[in-house]
Amino acid sequence: MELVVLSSFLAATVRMAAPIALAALGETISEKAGVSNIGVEAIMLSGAYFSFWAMFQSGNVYVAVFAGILGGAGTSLIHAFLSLRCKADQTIAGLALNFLFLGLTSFLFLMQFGKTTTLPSITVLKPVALPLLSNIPIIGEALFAQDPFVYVLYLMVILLMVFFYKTEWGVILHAVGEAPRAADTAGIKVHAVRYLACTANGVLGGLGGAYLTLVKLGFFQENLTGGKGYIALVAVILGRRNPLGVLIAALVIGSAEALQIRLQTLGSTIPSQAFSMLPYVVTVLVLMLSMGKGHNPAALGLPYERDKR
Amino acid sequence: GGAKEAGTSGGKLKVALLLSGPANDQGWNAVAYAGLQEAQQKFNIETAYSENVGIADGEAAFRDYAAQGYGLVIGHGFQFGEPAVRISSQFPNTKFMAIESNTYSKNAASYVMACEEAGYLMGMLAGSMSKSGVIGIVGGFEQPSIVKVLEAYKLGAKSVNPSIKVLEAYVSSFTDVALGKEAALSMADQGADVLSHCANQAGTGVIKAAEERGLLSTGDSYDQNSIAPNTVMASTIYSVPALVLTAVEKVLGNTYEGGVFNLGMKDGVVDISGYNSFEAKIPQTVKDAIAAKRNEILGGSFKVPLIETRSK
Amino acid sequence: MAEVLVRATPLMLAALGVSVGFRTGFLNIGAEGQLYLGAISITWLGMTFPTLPAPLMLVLSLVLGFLSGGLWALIPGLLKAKFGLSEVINTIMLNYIAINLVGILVRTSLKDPTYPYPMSPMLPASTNFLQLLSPTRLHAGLLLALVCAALVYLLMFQTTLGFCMRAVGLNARACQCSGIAVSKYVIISSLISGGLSGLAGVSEIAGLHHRLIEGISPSYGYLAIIVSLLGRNNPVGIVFASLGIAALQVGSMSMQRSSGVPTSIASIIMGLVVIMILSRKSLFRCKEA
Amino acid sequence: MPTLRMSKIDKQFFGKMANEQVDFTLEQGEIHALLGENGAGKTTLMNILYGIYQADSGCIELDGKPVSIKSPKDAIALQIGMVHQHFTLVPTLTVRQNITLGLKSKGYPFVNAKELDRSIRTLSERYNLTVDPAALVGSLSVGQQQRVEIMKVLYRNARLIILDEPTAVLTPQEVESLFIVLRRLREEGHSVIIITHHIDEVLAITDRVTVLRAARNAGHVVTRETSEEELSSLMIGRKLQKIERKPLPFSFASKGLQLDSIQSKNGPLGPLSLSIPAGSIVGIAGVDGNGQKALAEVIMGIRDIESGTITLDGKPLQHLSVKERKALGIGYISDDRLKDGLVLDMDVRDNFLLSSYDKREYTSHALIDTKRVQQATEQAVFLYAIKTASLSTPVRYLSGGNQQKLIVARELGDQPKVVVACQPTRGLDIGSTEEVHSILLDLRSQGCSVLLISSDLDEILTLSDKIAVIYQGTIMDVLDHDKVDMTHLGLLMAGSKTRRSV
Ligand SMILES: Nc1ncnc2c1ncn2[C@@H]1O[C@H](COP(=O)(O)OP(=O)(O)OP(=O)(O)O)[C@@H](O)[C@H]1O
Ligand SMILES: Nc1ncnc2c1ncn2[C@@H]1O[C@H](COP(=O)(O)OP(=O)(O)OP(=O)(O)O)[C@@H](O)[C@H]1O
Ligand SMILES: [Mg+2]
Ligand SMILES: [Mg+2]
Repeated sequence: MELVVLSSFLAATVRMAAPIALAALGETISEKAGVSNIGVEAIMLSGAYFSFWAMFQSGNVYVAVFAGILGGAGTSLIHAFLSLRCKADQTIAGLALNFLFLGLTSFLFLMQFGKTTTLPSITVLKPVALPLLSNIPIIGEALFAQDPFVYVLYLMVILLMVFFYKTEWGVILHAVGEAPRAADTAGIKVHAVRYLACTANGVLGGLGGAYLTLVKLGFFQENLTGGKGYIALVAVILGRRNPLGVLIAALVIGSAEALQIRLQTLGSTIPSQAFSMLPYVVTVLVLMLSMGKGHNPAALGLPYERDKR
Repeated sequence: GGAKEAGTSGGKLKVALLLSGPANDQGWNAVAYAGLQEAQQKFNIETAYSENVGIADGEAAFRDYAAQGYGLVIGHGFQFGEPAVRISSQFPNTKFMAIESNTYSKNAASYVMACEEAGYLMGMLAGSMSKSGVIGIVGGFEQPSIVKVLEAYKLGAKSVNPSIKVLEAYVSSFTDVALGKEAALSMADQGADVLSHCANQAGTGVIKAAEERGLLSTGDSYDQNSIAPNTVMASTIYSVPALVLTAVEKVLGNTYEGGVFNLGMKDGVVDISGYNSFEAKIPQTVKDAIAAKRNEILGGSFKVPLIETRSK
Repeated sequence: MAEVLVRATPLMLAALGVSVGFRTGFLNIGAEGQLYLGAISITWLGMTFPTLPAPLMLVLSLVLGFLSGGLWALIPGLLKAKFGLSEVINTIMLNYIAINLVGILVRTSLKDPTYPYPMSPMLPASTNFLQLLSPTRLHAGLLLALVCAALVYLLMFQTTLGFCMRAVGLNARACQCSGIAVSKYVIISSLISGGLSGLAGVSEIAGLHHRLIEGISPSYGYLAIIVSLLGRNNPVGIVFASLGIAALQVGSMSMQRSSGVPTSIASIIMGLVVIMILSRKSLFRCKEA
Repeated sequence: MPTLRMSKIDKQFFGKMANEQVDFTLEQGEIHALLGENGAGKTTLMNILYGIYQADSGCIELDGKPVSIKSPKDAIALQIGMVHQHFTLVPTLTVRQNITLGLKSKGYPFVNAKELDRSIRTLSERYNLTVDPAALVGSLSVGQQQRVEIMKVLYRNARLIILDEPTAVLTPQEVESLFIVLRRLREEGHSVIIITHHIDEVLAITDRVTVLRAARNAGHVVTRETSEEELSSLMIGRKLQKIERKPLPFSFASKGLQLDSIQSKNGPLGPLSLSIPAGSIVGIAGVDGNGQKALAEVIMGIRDIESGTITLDGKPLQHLSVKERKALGIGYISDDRLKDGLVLDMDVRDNFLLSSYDKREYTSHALIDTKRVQQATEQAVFLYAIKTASLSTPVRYLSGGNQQKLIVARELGDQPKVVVACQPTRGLDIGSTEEVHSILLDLRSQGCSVLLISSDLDEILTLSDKIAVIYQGTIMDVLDHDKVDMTHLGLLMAGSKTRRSV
């Protein structure tokens, strides 16, 4: 019985962490290239809405996932255009997108589905247990009897670890975020790299959003991300922009979330807000424990202009 | 400031509704919106509404509508009581109404729904249908209008099964569906086999969780069977339409006055839905017990205790 | 129109705070939380000492509001200055914590015992700001914000303290080499930054709500970041930017009320306008260069 | 046919001409010097060639064919390589990663570190440029970073190599080995453009010289046919006076600056003792990276010490903050003006104020006295002939040399008691170098203690009363100005204590 509770707690942790981790991985790529997009929330919302819409229309998961990715990438590219082409302040651009997509997705939903008291919904993806792996006691069930998105997440972490630390592309990405001038004079197209990184951010963030509708909920609602985009930003910093670190950070936050819900159901008269703030307190504490200067890419948030000295 | 002249324009009464969330929130706000629609059809009135009106904007919204000549402005939620009263003295010809509040003035009234009456019956249903002896309910915010439902639910469940264990959680959100779902899942993990909610949007997550785990569930605010036809046994019904209709009728008949009005089952404002596809699956004895209790409430021989702060 | 000014008030105060932080390289995303702390402080003051005379109450509530918002921001400020911890994370986290803290307080120690709802009792009239243009909601908070804008301008551009803060924000290493104690100024800046947002909270309670209740800030703290950056972190720019953003919000809300367009339009317009300004500004800049 | 012809190049910034009708030709297999005062437009011209700037008008021909160079990528494709005046390295990457950045080597996109290291080593052996491919660039001394920059260019097979003030940061030995590299390159048929402010270097290595002055061509000579005098008058329009360091006829009462068994905190210094009497210049000679910068930072209080004492006129300093030390009258010129010395996005006036922001003359009741600051800055800009569009121009837009002059003006302008000068003339043209030198000598005659850290041995030998040789964080020996034996000095710098003849 105890083990079942532990296993289900772990599984809940992974479920809570998955969308955050996906979006945070995307943001990691973008920030490594020097583009800081605090509009992750907008990317996720867009991914969530478009994947839901496509699923509702087509009934095909692949189409839906693709639509979510497109939605996320499109959103991220608006940000990329503003910050790279227009040299706009990346923070404002991100915040503006958050406002825009909060309104836009809700507006589109309203136009598409009208005001109904019946909830337009789709069937959610079912968990798929991986043979052998899912039989490992305790963690097997929690980690390897999940939905396909979670496996995509694991795969992404591995791929990104290789990408960042074993390939020339990773070096290029790092150089572009750290010293764009050095990259430029070495013949690297700084803006092209940044656009690609932003696209990747949109793709992963879109997946994170699609996870919410296609796996978790099966429907769309206004502001359905409810701040997860900001939490993803936190996971990026907490994980020190290392894919594995980011995953672990997301899991820590996810576990605090899973824990606070469980603590509440134990029943006590402490106001529920005391539990609700647990994940945030945990985040601050973890950050303090994992002390040591986290290094930001030196050119993070700064537009690159070749002929500016 | 603005036009003090208010009431009817071109003979038509204009009614405005302020919602604290989106109008399609599958709960609290959705039913109010539906009520407005119904009133419009029935009385040939002009209507308007504002979504997502926060605490910071309530007063401005009331003022705006009153200044535009609306005869009745309804704030759907306790937090609108205060601003309504404050504005009401500046627009004596406009009638103000707040739902679930407890303040009033000459032309501002508060209408309170006895939601706990339906909550009690839902508790009875859940308690009777549980095989494991554990049930769970998820609340939105920990505030009186929600707490009273959860507390009544617990009492109802205990009345049919004194040894039942009721898990409860407040997710501090009416909108975080994922959180609602996760809370329900954690209750399921602890053995709960009937999952209920009183959490608007977030509550739909609870129903989805029950559906996914093949458990039973109850709905809230309106008949939510359509969300998960094989999961939702019955729902509480808060007939805001009835409330709105009552108010509009009074305004039209010039009998609208300030005060706090408690409306419950016997006023046709609170009820429970039918059992839909569960009609056959719920034992007759359970249905009978619930119907009997409902009659007692209607007849006034049983009063569901109103508990507005959370008990252990 | 008065409503625009009412709305611009907290935006202006919080954005001034944000700008002081940004100039010093302290990326304060936590104005939202600091605002709530200011609101808590004046509520506590009013409930604990209801009999204080109004002038004293005014001074105390401003001082206390500034301090509580400031101290809330000082936590991430200290953590950044002393241990190099990311203030971005910490301020965002403290926002959520502050909002939950308000939730706890209005249910426990600051709750109105005579009233079942999660809100504080009405505060004594001595805490109230002067109403300016009755019957509009315009209150003296606006004057407070304008005075603060002038003070921030003086501070940042005319005093050595402001000079050092700006220099630290632009090149901390050069400051260290020139004998400017970097961490000291980061800490001072976080305190001032949070303090101004705290005043925004005081002003909302003293000028509008007169009691603590959840949700008094519809994302003012986040909007303040937009305002501050649109105003180029300059007090004069911020005054205008906050009026612009407030007008946009009030305008789209009253548009909804008069012509029934969905509210989502408000945030769509808000986002689009900012994006348009961003892209226009850059076109202009391209020509300049 | 010249291998490169740039003709009638115009380039303006904010309405100010940086290049005006500039012509430049380069022959295949020659080393060509580009000379000019600070701000003359040398870097601008080369940046146009490398695709960093686009000329407003004019054209570029390579081997007789007009080319359009829109970006460094285009330049690299045309086999042009450039080592920039301010390094373009990624400090958080390794030497190998910097050298091979953006190249598609075998196994691309995967990195075959061993293979790359081998080819880097081969190349570095061939040109005698020792670098450790696995070292983090940020941990290297400036001189080592310079080597990495050159390796980067060579690794990309450039046949036209631009070096923007490469010797400014090198020790004499390193300059010598760089020249060996350059001669080697010339033999192999490469063409080299070198920008430098050292006329002796120009005479030693180049074939031809192009001089710019105030954005225009000012002359074009063949090295063999010219002289130091001609070059300097082409550059600055006047003859250069040779600086003479005369012994002071008197001594000062003040004891000056004393360092006693200094040990820096987990750093490269110590134990180190050194005395810099009032009215003297003590030069630190040493191979780059032996703790010179740490020594300066320890005196300033930027770097913490583990043990030891620092005294000024007998008063201990070691517990004082940077600010308190500066208030006692210690001026500091750092060798890294961009990172340590200036706030690039602040204007000239604010940067001038940076280290004296709380001096009483500029403030009243915490308020800055804008007028006085304005006056003082104007005066300094005039006195030190700093070329800037206005006082409210961000210093980012000043040329390197003028940025340096601003720092000198700020740190030395206010009668300091002690001056810690790290590479004070790095990147300065000959005219300005001469000015800085005479300022340092003036300060000395006013009783100031000057610590001069420079990789330019000539500078040290001309200015210093005493020459301290630093090696691995300790002082090997302190030599008198007039008793220096170059061989002995060289040995000390290499860490050998064996005394030969004195
Ligand atoms: N990107 C730029 N923006 C604005 N002004 C510039 C820019 N680049 C150069 N300038 C200006 O053009 C002029 C020439 O500068 P340049 O860097 O070419 O001089 P330089 O001859 O290399 O001087 P130094 O010897 O000091 O390096 C200077 O006045 C400088 O301020
Ligand atoms: N804190 C430290 N811990 C360990 N090694 C250090 C530390 N600081 C510097 N070093 C190393 O000690 C050596 C001397 O450093 P320093 O930068 O002071 O030399 P330098 O001669 O002034 O260099 P340059 O003149 O090129 O700036 C360098 O190799 C440097 O990498
Ligand atoms: Mg130059
Ligand atoms: Mg050195």
